[in-house]
Amino acid sequence: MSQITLPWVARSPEKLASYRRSAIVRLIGLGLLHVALAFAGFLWLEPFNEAKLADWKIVPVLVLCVGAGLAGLTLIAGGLAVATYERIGRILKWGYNAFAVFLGGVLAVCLIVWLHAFVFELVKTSPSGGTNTIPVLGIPYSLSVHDLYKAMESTSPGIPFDKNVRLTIPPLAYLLWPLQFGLVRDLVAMGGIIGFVSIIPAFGIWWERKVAGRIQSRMGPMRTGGWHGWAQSAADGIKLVFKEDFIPSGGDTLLFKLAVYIVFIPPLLAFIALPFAGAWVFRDLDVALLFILAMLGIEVLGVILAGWASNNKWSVYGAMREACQMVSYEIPMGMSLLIPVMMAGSLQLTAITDAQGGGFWNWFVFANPWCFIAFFIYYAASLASCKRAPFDLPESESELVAGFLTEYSGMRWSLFFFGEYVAMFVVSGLAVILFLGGWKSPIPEEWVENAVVQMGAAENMIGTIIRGLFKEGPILFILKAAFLYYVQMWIRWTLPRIRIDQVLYACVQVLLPLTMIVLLANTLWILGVEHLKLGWLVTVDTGIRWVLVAIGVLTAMGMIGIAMYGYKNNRRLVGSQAANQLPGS
Amino acid sequence: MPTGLLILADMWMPSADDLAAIGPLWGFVGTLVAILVAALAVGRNWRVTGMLAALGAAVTGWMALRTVMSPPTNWAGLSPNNSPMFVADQFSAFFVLLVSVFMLLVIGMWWMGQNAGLPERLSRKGDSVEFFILLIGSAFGMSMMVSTTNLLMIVLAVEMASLPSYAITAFRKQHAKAAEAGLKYVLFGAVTSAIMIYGASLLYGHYHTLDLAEIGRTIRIEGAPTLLMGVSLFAFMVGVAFKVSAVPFHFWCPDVFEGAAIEVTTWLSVASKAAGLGLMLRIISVLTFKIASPETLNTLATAIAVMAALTCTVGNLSAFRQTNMKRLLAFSSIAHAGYMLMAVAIVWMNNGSPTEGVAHPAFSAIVGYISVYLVMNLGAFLVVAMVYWATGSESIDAMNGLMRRSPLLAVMMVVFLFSLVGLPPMGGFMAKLYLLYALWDATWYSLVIVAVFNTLISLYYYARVARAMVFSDDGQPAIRVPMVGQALATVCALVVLYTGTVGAGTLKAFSDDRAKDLYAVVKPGIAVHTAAESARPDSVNENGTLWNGQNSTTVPNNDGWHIGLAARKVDSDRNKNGE
Amino acid sequence: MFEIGLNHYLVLSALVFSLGVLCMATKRNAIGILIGVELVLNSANINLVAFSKYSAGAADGHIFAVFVILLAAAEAAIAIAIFMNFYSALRTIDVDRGDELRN
Amino acid sequence: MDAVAFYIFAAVVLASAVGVVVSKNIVRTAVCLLGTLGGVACLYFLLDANLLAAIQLIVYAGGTLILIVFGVMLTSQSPWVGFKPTRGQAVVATIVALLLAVGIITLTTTADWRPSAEGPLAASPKVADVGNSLLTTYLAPFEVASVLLLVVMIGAAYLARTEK
Amino acid sequence: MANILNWIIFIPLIGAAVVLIAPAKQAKSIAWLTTFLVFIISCLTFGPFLDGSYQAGDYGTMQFESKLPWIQVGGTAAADGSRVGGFNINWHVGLDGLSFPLMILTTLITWLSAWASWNFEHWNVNKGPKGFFALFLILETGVLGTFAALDFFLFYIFWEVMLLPMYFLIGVWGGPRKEYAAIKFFIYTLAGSVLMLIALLAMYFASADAMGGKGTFNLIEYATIPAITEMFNSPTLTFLGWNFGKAMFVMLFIGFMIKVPLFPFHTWLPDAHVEAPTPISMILAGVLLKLGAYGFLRVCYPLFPEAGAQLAWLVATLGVINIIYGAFCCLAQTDFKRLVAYSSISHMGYVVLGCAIMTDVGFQGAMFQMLAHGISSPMCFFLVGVIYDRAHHRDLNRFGGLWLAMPKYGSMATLGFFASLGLPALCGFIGEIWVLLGTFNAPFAWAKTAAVISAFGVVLTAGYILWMIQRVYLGKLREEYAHYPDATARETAILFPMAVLAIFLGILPKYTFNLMNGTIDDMMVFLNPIVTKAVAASSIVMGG
Repeated sequence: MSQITLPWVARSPEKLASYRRSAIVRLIGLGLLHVALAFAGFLWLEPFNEAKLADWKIVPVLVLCVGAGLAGLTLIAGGLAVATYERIGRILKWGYNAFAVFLGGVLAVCLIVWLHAFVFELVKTSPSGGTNTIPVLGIPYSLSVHDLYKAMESTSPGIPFDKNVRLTIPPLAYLLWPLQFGLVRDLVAMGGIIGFVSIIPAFGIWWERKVAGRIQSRMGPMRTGGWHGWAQSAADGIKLVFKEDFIPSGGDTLLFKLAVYIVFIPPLLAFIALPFAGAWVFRDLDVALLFILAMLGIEVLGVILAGWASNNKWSVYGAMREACQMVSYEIPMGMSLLIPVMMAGSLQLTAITDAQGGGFWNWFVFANPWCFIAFFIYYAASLASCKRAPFDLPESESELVAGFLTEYSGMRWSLFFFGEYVAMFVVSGLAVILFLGGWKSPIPEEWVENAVVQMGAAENMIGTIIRGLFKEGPILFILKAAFLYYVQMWIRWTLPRIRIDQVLYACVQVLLPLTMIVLLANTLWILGVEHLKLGWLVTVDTGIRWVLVAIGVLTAMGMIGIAMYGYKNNRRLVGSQAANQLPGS
Repeated sequence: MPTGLLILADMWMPSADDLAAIGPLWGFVGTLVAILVAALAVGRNWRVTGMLAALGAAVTGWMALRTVMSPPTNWAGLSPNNSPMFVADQFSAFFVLLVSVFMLLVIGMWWMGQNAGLPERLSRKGDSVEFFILLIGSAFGMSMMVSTTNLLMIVLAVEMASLPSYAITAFRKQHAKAAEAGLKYVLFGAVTSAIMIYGASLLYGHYHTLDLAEIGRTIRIEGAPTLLMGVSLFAFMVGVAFKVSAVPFHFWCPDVFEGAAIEVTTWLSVASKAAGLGLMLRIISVLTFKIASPETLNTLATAIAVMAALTCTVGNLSAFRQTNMKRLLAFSSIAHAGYMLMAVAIVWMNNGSPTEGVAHPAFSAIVGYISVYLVMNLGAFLVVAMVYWATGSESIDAMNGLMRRSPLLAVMMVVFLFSLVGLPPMGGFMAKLYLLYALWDATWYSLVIVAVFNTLISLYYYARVARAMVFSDDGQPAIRVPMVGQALATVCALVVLYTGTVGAGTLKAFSDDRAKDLYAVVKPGIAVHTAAESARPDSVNENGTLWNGQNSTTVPNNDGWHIGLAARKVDSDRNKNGE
Repeated sequence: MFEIGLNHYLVLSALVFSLGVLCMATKRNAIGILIGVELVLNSANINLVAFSKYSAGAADGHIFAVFVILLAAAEAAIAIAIFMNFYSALRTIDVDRGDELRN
Repeated sequence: MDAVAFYIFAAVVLASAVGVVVSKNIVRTAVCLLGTLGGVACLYFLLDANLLAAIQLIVYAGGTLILIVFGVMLTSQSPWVGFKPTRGQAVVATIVALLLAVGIITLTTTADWRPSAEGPLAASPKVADVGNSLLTTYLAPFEVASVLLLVVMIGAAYLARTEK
Repeated sequence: MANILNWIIFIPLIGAAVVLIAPAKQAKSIAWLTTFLVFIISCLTFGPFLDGSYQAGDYGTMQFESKLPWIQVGGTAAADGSRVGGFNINWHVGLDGLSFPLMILTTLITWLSAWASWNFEHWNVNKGPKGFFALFLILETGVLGTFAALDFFLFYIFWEVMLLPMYFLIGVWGGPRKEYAAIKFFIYTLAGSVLMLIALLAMYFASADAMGGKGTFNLIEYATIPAITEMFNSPTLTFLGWNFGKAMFVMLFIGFMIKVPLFPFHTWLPDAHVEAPTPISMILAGVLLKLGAYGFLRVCYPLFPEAGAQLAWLVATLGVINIIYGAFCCLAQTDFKRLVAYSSISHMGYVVLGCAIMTDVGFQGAMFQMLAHGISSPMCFFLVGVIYDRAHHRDLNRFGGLWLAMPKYGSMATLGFFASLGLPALCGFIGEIWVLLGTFNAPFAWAKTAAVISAFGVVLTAGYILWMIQRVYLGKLREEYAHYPDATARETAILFPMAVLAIFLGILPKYTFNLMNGTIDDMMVFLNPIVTKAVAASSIVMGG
């Protein structure tokens, strides 16, 4: 951390120390002030008093008690962090084994699952009170704070929540009350999505560098931050924010600026329709698949504009290549996605996932040979549409400097990467949902349910966690997506880049006919198996499915085996030996 | 595993009879596929492609001819609901026949052009695959234009006819004029089709259906369409007016005709207009059938009549200054479209009470006119083409002294030109006479006078061509013309002369026979579905009282084309359950 | 005002239509005209969908709109190809410069 | 809520449509068109036409528009592909367009559109309805459209191919 | 086609085909043979006309009538095979007193002009004779068909068929301004026929109304079936706001008067004559101009007598203007051929005047004048052609004393021009005097005035003809013309029949009148009462 130099940080350690001291004092002081304010609010408004719950108190309670309290606590925590950041770094360093951090993350997500489920179930099932209106705005609402409190007290059915624990914190009612408005719920969900989406590229870039390092027998980022360069992305981010924003003359300035957003916003918007789990979706669109494809498609425009507006030959070439490539690959991509759609009979991603429950042998990728092929076609096409290697022509450094990115720098440049990494996650997630059972567990759900019941944890939080981990839920989804994300990196650092004519040849002359054949064959196959019920075909179908499942299992086992071998013999690898000689390792 | 496909498998499917009913259209699609497959199988062989296309056109024409020659049948369907997508009757079969016969002739012309070896010919021989795909595609679109009453299908058909036409216009890639022609064509086409679609959207808003017959029924019940609906209807017709190059949507026509290769120009000059007129007639006949008070749509009829008069006059007057033969013939074709549009206007007027079994005079006039126009225009273009292939020039000066250089061509050209003027004893006169007769019958004397005086002024520029060929000889060398071309031109000229003299009655009888069927598609009396299960009538339309079936074998109060479709109730019920 | 109905959409569509017409009328660039056409097509589509929801109440409008989008794409493909031809022939796509065919 | 959304999206549509008309650079025109297309797609969502919205985005914004931008870039030597209607033309065109707008608005808003008996929302079709219609009632246009696309594809490919 | 009349009409067409097939050298002989054959065959039809057996006392009695269904479609079939609500167009030809003399004239003049074109090579070397003679023969078919047609539609078709051959004959083989002349001729004539076309449709529809949907184009039925005549002459029926009969009469009249040609529309004629080659001028003057007047007699007056009577003043005025104006124009000419052309205009004025008064004398005079002019004017044109062949110019002022150089030719010329002048005992005199007498005695108030003014035309005619003869044939022989050979045998042979006829018609007009009187009398049966009524009505108006 000490390597970071911020512009306003004085060169001398003395000044740095004085800045730090004054920051600590101000933060903690301000925090205490807020806490005091919150306390005064508590005293005045008496939100704990069950009998004195009132709708009119909502805003003051939220602002004074909850808002001020949380702000105060945050400020104080910030002050403490500034005071003890070296110690925190040491603590993080202590967690040499990533597993602990990972487990903590998983537990946190499980908790979020639980909270999420609780709140939304509550709002959904709460009894409707009288029709009230918010005084000034005149917006009608049905649930008063008191109703909410009563509902929470009696604990709504269907929520995995220990009945014996009485809710004695009435402010929670104030806190939850706004959630009855769709807009508020949307805003909260959007906050969640934006938070998640911002984590993806930060994590992804770091991970990519690590993967690249490992594959190329080096360590990857090791310096910034303590443990394996965990702060590298943050440091890069800060660096990029403060880098000079260079805009080429002669280009179209407005479009130069706009292009970034056209590249970066659509992948974000894809999360509107991308479900993380059954209820974990911002809008469960009935055309979710198409919507996501559309969002991935619009990105091209931004790239073209970026190239155009840069007023640079390399940029235009890169943009043109990109456009050709992405537009062409959209076709095999879309067509291969039709196969799971055909299997499930819906464009709704939740419905498609629901059709794949009950064990990994029910995943569409194993459903029949055509689906199996379609999965790989999709995956290849999605690589191209994310302009990942081996299809990273648009930014091939050796020919085009950096393609359409050549003239970009600083924050704009980073936003392109932001968009790219988000898109990578989106296509991986789509693959998971359509082919790999989405958020469904590889093992049948009854098994998990039975196990939970036998453990006697059916009604408590342990059960919730077990279900979230092994039955279904966003964690499974994110894990699967992360695996495919990882495979993308793996491919990138393994395969060489191909030429543009080869790219287009591969699409138009190989993938496209193949997809068509697969589409047709799959149609006939399903027709034969499901509709006409041809005996021989059903037999063949069952046989092939087991073969495919076996292939899947063997692949998974092989990968795990290789990983274990590598982990065990990491010291024997050349890379590690090289790494040991690096400074700071 | 509940799969989507299972639901599909249980869905309604068109029956084999349904598919057979639109046979000629399959002819075109089949040819398209055959050419593609042949291109894959034997490579880019222009002879194979040309033969296949000719074969396809012939087969299509034969299928259409079978319908034309069979006793009047009427079929409308290819949809499980009461919204037929295709209509197959004498009317459509006639136009399909027209298009396919013309295509056959144009293929002959193309063949000669390929052999002519001119450097600026249509395309390299290897590109014939693309050329024919586009040509047949536009033919398919044109056939569809006359085979449907559904707004969506009409829009699709117009586009299907237009888009390949744009492409074949710009087909000569090395040719700047062709590119410019294509540009203008596509721009005008796009603008008019957009306006057409906007009009269609408003029509849909008011009538809640895309089926023109249904709209016609509503108009019959509700009476006059409102101003907005009139405007929408007119906006919808704009796209069609573009196809027939009616003023003021004609600006593309001369440029496109000049820029496109001569085979393409020939093709567009007749086929596109024929299809446009067919569509216009179809729309009008379906919308105005048995309207209680014919005056309700008079404003629109007047608009069309004014458009027709303008088209005619502008076309003829603009032709005066032209020095390029193709351009001259383009304006001539605009003028001829104007004559035919006049008859369209009176179809609109004369909707009061179509008599059973008697040909509609206006429609009969159009059929006669367009049949003759096809032959004489092809002939004229053929001669221009042969001169072009021999000299490389399309200007009127290239015709100088043709009487000496190639007497046969010159004589044929004179026949075609004066047939285009409308002089007896050429077929053009008979066609025009029947047209004037129809106009008179509808008591639109002003149109008669406009038509007649246009004939007079058109004489001048046609005579100019004749003058160039016969009077002004600037000593250009004699030209060699292919035997096939001479034969084709002679045949065309003989047909023109035949229809103008001995065969005039035959022409009229032929037109009348075709014209009997104009209202068949909206008349339940003779509407019979070809499907075998059509005997189970169980969907009785509430508006059935509008037409008391004259034919005792059909069920009264039964609304025409729904007879056969209702039999599929089971299917559509299952369909509903499947949702 | 806060109750959105058919008329709101119709007004919007009419405005877009007029802007499309204006665009077609004022642009001298062939692609500009094509873009004007796209505006008009979009206004038609707004109409269709709004009618489908508020007055007609069937899938017809949606289907029509789907086909309109398709046609727009097809038209644009052909048009752009022709423009490129024109450009390679004349080095411009200014429609006023295409006056070789004027008489 | 819907009203607010409508006004926002309508404003986006109109603003970008105005941008399409007034912008002098053809590339910017195309980008403004993206705004219109996106706004219209959002309106489709408001109108419960999800499928259409998705198609609008995927085909129109993701396909047609890119084609147009492609065309713009391939047909311009200089980065400024400008246009200059004379002031008079522009004024006349604007007046005509204004009259057109006023006319259409007057006509459409005063017209009787005969709302369907079931009420507005009851009948808005779902994706499955649209899909079913496409394969039953509108099977014919569907197939015709496929032929159309085939032909157009061949034609466009031929025209765009460079002469060897 | 068993009918002799059909053969007469179509033999030239067959001849045209033979000309096209045969070698170019034989073209002129074939044409000569064909036209001669037609002339001979047409002479065979004299039979009923000579003995007067064609006069049945009923207008519309036809000889050599031939009627075949042609376009009988549309509508529903009636018991007799005609169509109700559709088209009833027949191949219907026949001869009566109006058409027969003109047909004989046609075959004769055509034959003579075919012969006259034997020196084809002489006046245009480069352009093949095949086309010329083929067009020539097609032209003859057109003219004969028009004279013979009894179906108005057929009449119209043949009328138009004449157009194209004439256009090309003038345009290809004409003089320096041939193209201008040809297109002018074409457009004028087509403008007339366009009006005729409108009238044709209108009459068809009116007849259909009168006959309960069974329309007809039959010119005889138009004039004789009471239902149709009532409809045609009904005072209430209107066409575009005008009285139907009047409107039709005017339209048809304009159509025909362009061909005659009458005053405002006469300008094509001098141009056409000047530019056309000699034989074509002969046909044009001798035959084609008669078609217009024949149209008056065949179509206008029998069909719309009331309108004719009401508009008689107008027609007569035009006729008088033609006579005087044409004559004055002649006085101003220096071009020999132009002079003859204007003299044709002047002479045709008598025909129109004769028609206008609608009396038997007037009609007879008009018919006779047509025949007389049909003989004298081709003769004049040929005479001009003969000298033009030698001199290659036609400037009257540059000639002189040709009689001395070419005595045979000079005599013939004097005879021809005197016939044209209207010298008593030659054909022109009878026609003119008949018309003038008829006009003088006509029941109209203005008739005497018209007759007196027209009589001045005779004086003027004498003036310009004599002046011309003096300038060209008399006086001192100029050096350059001294060596000119006299008329050749062929030229003499061509001039001889015309000279004989000119004398024959002048001396024994009775035989000629006999050919036509019967039909004209039949026509007068229904024309006279109408004229009387119209005159009475107009005199009441005038009196009041």
